Amino acid sequence: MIPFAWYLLIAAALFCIGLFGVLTRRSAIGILLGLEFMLNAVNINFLAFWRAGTMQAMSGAVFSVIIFAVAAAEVAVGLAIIISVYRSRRTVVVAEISDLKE
Amino acid sequence: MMELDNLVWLIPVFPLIAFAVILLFTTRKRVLSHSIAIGSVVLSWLASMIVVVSAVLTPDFKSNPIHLEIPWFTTGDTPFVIGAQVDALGALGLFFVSWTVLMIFIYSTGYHNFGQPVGDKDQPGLPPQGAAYKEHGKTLLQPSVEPMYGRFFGIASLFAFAMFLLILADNLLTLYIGWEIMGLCSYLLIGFWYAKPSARDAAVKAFITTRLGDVFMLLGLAFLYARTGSLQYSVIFSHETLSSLTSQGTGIFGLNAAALAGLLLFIGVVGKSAQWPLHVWLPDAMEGPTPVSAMIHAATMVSAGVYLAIRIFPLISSGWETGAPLTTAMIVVSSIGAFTALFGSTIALTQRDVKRTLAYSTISQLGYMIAAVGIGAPLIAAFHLLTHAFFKALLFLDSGSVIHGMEHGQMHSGEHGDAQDMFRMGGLARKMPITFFTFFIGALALAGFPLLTAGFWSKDAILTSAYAVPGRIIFWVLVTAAFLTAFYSMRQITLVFLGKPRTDGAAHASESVKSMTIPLIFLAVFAVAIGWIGIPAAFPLIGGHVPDFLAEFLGISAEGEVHSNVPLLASVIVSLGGMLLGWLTYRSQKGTEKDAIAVIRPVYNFVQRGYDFDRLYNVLFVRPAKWVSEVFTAKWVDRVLIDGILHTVASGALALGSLFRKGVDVPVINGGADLTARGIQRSGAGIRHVQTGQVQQYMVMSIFVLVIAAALALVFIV
Amino acid sequence: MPLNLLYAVFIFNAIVILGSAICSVTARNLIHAALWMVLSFFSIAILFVFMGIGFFAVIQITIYIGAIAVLILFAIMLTRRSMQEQEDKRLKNVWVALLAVGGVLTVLVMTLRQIPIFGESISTTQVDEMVPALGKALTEPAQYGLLFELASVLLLAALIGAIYLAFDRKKAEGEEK
Amino acid sequence: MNWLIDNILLVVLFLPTLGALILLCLPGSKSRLLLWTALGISLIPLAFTVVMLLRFNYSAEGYQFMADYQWYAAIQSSLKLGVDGISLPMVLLTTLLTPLAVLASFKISQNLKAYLILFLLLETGSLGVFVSLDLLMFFVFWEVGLVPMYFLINQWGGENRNYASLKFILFTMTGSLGLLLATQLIGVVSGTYDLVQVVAKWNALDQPLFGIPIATVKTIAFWAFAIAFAVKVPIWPFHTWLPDAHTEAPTAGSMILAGVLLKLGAYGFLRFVLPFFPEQSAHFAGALAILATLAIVLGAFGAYGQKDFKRLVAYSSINHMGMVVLAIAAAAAAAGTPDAASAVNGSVLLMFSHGVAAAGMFFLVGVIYDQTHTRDLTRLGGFWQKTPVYGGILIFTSMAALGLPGLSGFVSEFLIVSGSLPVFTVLTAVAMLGLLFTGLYTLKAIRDVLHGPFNVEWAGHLNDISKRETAVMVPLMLFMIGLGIWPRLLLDIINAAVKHIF
Repeated sequence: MIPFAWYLLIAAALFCIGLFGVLTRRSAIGILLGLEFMLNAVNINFLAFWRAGTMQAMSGAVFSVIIFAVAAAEVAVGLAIIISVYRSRRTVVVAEISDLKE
Repeated sequence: MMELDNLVWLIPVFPLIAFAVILLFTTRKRVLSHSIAIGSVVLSWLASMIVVVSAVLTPDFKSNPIHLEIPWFTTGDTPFVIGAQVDALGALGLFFVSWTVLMIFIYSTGYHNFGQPVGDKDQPGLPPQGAAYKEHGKTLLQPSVEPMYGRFFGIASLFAFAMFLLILADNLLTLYIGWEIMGLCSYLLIGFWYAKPSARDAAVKAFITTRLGDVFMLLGLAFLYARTGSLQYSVIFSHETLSSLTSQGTGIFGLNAAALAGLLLFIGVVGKSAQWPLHVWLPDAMEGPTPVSAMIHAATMVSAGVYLAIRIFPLISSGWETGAPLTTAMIVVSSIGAFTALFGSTIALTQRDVKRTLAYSTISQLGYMIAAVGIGAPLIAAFHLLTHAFFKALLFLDSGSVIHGMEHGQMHSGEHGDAQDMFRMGGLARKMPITFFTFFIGALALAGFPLLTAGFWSKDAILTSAYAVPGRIIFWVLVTAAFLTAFYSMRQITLVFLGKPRTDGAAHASESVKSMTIPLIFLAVFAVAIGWIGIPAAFPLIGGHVPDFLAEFLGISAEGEVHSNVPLLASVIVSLGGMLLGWLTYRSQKGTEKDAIAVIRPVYNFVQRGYDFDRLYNVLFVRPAKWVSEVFTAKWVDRVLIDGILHTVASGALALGSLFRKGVDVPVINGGADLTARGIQRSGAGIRHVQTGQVQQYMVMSIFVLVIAAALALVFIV
Repeated sequence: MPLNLLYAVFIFNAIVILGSAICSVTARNLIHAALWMVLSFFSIAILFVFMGIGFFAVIQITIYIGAIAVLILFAIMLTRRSMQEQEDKRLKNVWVALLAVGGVLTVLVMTLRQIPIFGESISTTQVDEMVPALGKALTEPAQYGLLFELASVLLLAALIGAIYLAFDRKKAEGEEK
Repeated sequence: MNWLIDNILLVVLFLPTLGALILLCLPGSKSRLLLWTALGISLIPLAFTVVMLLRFNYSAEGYQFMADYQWYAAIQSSLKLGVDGISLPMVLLTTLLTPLAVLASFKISQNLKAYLILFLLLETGSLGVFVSLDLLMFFVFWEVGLVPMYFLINQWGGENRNYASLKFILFTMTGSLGLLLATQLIGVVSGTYDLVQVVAKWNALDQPLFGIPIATVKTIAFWAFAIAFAVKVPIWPFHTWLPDAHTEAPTAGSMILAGVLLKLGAYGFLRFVLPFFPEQSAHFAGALAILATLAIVLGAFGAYGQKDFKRLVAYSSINHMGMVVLAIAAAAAAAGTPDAASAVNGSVLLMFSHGVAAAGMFFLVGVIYDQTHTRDLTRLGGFWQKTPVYGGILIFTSMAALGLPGLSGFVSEFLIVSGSLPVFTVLTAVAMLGLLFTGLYTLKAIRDVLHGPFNVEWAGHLNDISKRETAVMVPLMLFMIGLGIWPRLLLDIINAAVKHIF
């Protein structure tokens, strides 16, 4: 038997750590990492509440599954955007260097 | 007693009038200024003496103190009454304050070089540099008169007013008024030579450190007023009020209401009387002119703290009976006092500056008194307060005389150097005999030289009381401190007056003028004689043959007190032993650098810097306070957070406005490819803007708002 | 398992979760950050085991560690050089952020304390029998079928979008050159 | 003579407007004539205020010198005037500071006529707020006071005046929006705008309004009032307009702004919020007290963090007005107890003494600024050598602002602390931190301006305070010391009202 409160506190702390990452990171990937932590914290909460109840209503578990899916989608799109931005930015950087040479 | 009543309230009024007259009209006229100031103090002194003498002659004075009152204001239906009161303790205070203040005022005329020419380069805000004169074709310097001579006497008069007000108050609020005005005066006087950055900073430090205590004190006053509806001594120290306060809990450290109020007020005492941990301002306060040091350190300001501590003893000791174990509040008070006594004396041991030694010595001696209050002997603390006021005022004025003599010698010999460094003196006994003689008496009293000096009797009384406290830790701490005190007293005498002059300045030093030496002689008499009024009846051999006048007057019950010989022996041994050791250590001091007790150099330096409390407080309080103010509040909260939200809203509104304008005024049809391209460019610029971290800043702000809103909702709605 | 030992393991696990999360958000090197994140996610999976829902522990490991973390790692490594150039060594607004986050945490904890079942406990017994029920709930039109479909559409869209973003840009650049 | 006594408030209220009309007819080029006329006219209301003080009946309940003039009968609004112990000190403050502000403006050269007219209109606006006993008239005067101040900042201000004046007017207007709506609501529901009748009728309401429970309606109206006044006071976090407005405003404008306009908000709390919404005030007093404490503490921190002399003084106003609001919150939470009486007495007295001290401080900042054209504390220093009289006055005024016992601020601070302590123990204790920092920033200002080595940059540019400037300070200083030594001068009047209201 684990106190219910512990799960909630862990989730709250994890959420805040993730938030801290989102607020302080300079790079987009870093922010994405923080976001993942926040999502995970939410997930823990969903599952803990679901488990603490009667488990008859499935909404907690279902939402958690959906979050998994959303997280996966978000990461895929996010990374694709980041990579494409980097490509373009790298070319920009190269162009600047060549500008200087002229 | 009708005439006496009028005299009582007139006592503080004389200096107040002097203050107003001097600062408004006569600052530029030296003779008039000091005549008015000294005249007013003489009148106060006269009135005080009449009051004190008649108090002593009144047989049942203790139960019939002089008391007069008027309603000051009314809130709701509760009148607030203020008034003046002289009881036994007040008479005692009046006695030493009027004497020392008068002496200090007379001394000040000499100290500020009255009668000397005006210096050519002197300017207000700096100490006088001396006036040039020609003799045998050579240009020499002689002392020059203080440029702000009149102002000094004006502020000093205000100081005297505040101290008299404080002593005569019949309620804590009037006392607080005197207390704070004195804080202002000490600020103005420590920073008297305000153009010196060191003096300026010392003044600010003194004011702020004491204000820290005062803020708590105000809280204590408010607390007491809210609980009892009065601040008059006769009401709050009455049996009914005390017992009802004692029975009220507060939920803070398990203290009862009386003890909590007592401790809050005591924090004010800690600030004013420079007890650890708020002692840091007092050594720096040496930046002021020497009479100021004497006035602040001996006669008035720091004594005010102890005076208050004695006054509020019924609060601190609530629920305590003689012989019972100390209450929490008393333990706090006595430990701070005892610790400070030891702490201050160790630092005094290592000082080189003649005035700083005395400053730390004051801290230590005040610790004694506070400890005495804490162990349940407030009236003995009052005794020590009385004797200490005389001998410490004497010592400070003497040190001013020494410095004066040294400066004179330096001007004469053209030597430059620190005129206050004891290691640069030596052999001054022959050059300045009166100063030496009086200093010697003062130092003996400080060291507690047995039987003869006032310091012995009061210190012995404190040690006796401390010995009676179970555990005796405080007793041993105080004994150690007494030993160190005797040691540094003798160190000071030996270094300054004995041996041979170690510098040219010391060799050419000369005795000070009469206006300075005569007050010294008066004070020296008191430094010896004032102790004889409190010889306890139980003292071996002479006890009982001499009436214990003080105990009678203050109403200390002598019965039941057993005079043990252990504390007496201890105080004799540490006093004589410490002095002997001090003399042996320093009698053959050579050169101006090496200090014989600096065995372990880093430790010595560490102690000399006052255990680095200045640096510690700088890191712990000063810099965080600056950061919080300058960066956190002024910049982040106001400029970034609040104005940021405001500007975001404003630019949002502006953006919305321009969007409408573009949408309506500039028809889309006119746009064409050019506009689209520019639009894309602009949006690109927008995104780049976003990527630089603006979004994160806005997020932080919105989180703040969210948190505040949620917290408010949680507190007030749920 | 005796209760004390159980608690000890749980607390240790909790420390690992939070500690590695902190390391992850503060690490200067992004690869380290990603690796710390993997550790944290793994410990969260263990947390699910404690709750008795091993099924979700498995999902956590396969999706978060198996897919997402690996994806992030790959992304970092692909853009590694320019990434390290761009990643400033220091975090920014640390104190303000700490303040904000602290405030959020306080408010969260204050709110959580008001939940009626705050003081109760959760059994650690495994409840794998609920997996079929979950499956049913997800697919039955009367329950969450629609949501499930939406999620799948979202995933599909993400897939196509990701391919498009990564692919199209490259092609466009090629044409420009 | 009898007519004069019967209509004394009307005379006091509209004399400045009349004066503005007279000034309008004078030639704009004769600046001396304009100044002396304005000064003379503004002294008359002061004289009448003194008459009112002398004739004030300490034992009577309710308002005195009442007068009722038909204005707009169709909506049951009339120009109803009257003062009691709370508003009379404020009237005195306004009529005292306006002539001094005019006297402080003798160096204004640009468009002097318009400037003086605005000041006189400002006086009418502020007085109107204090003396009207009609909600609608109150609101009208409330807004009338805004406009002259806006133009004073905008036309005679410093470099950044557009931003500052816009911020000032936007903040206050946003606050007044809710005030207008709530005033209308109360007026329509009660069927009258008469203050005395509204209090009775509005408080007696217990039926749902427009289908909304009456408690909700009252809560919304409460917040509409509270926010309008909170912006004006200003309490945290609505305070950022104040430093900007002060920094940019001309010296005399700052004097009136700090001395009078800030008091309007606190007065509004005492006159309207507490009597109209006793339950809501008691319920939300905690929130108000928290904001007030934040204003005290952060105001003091903010002041200590400034390098600009005038900004420092501006922040000190936030700090002191926070004390006023803390006392009001305490009075709201503990209505009917001796604590509340003590707190309200303290808050009204502090409003007055802060008005005097802050006006003096702003004026002294202006004296230095006129000579050096900088307010940067790091560039000043050592001025006491050259300006001994100015130095003495500055220290005196700073000490009054700091609340040194024996000067005016102290008694009020003591009353506020002892009144709030039993109600909001922790908050009051926290507010003490602000009091400590009050000492810090005051000494910082004195230290940076007067003490230290003289900054040779100003050698030859610096003169001591002139006779005219001393004349501005002397009445203020008399009030500071008079109230410090004998607080009954005002406390008897204030308490006469407090006894009956709280």
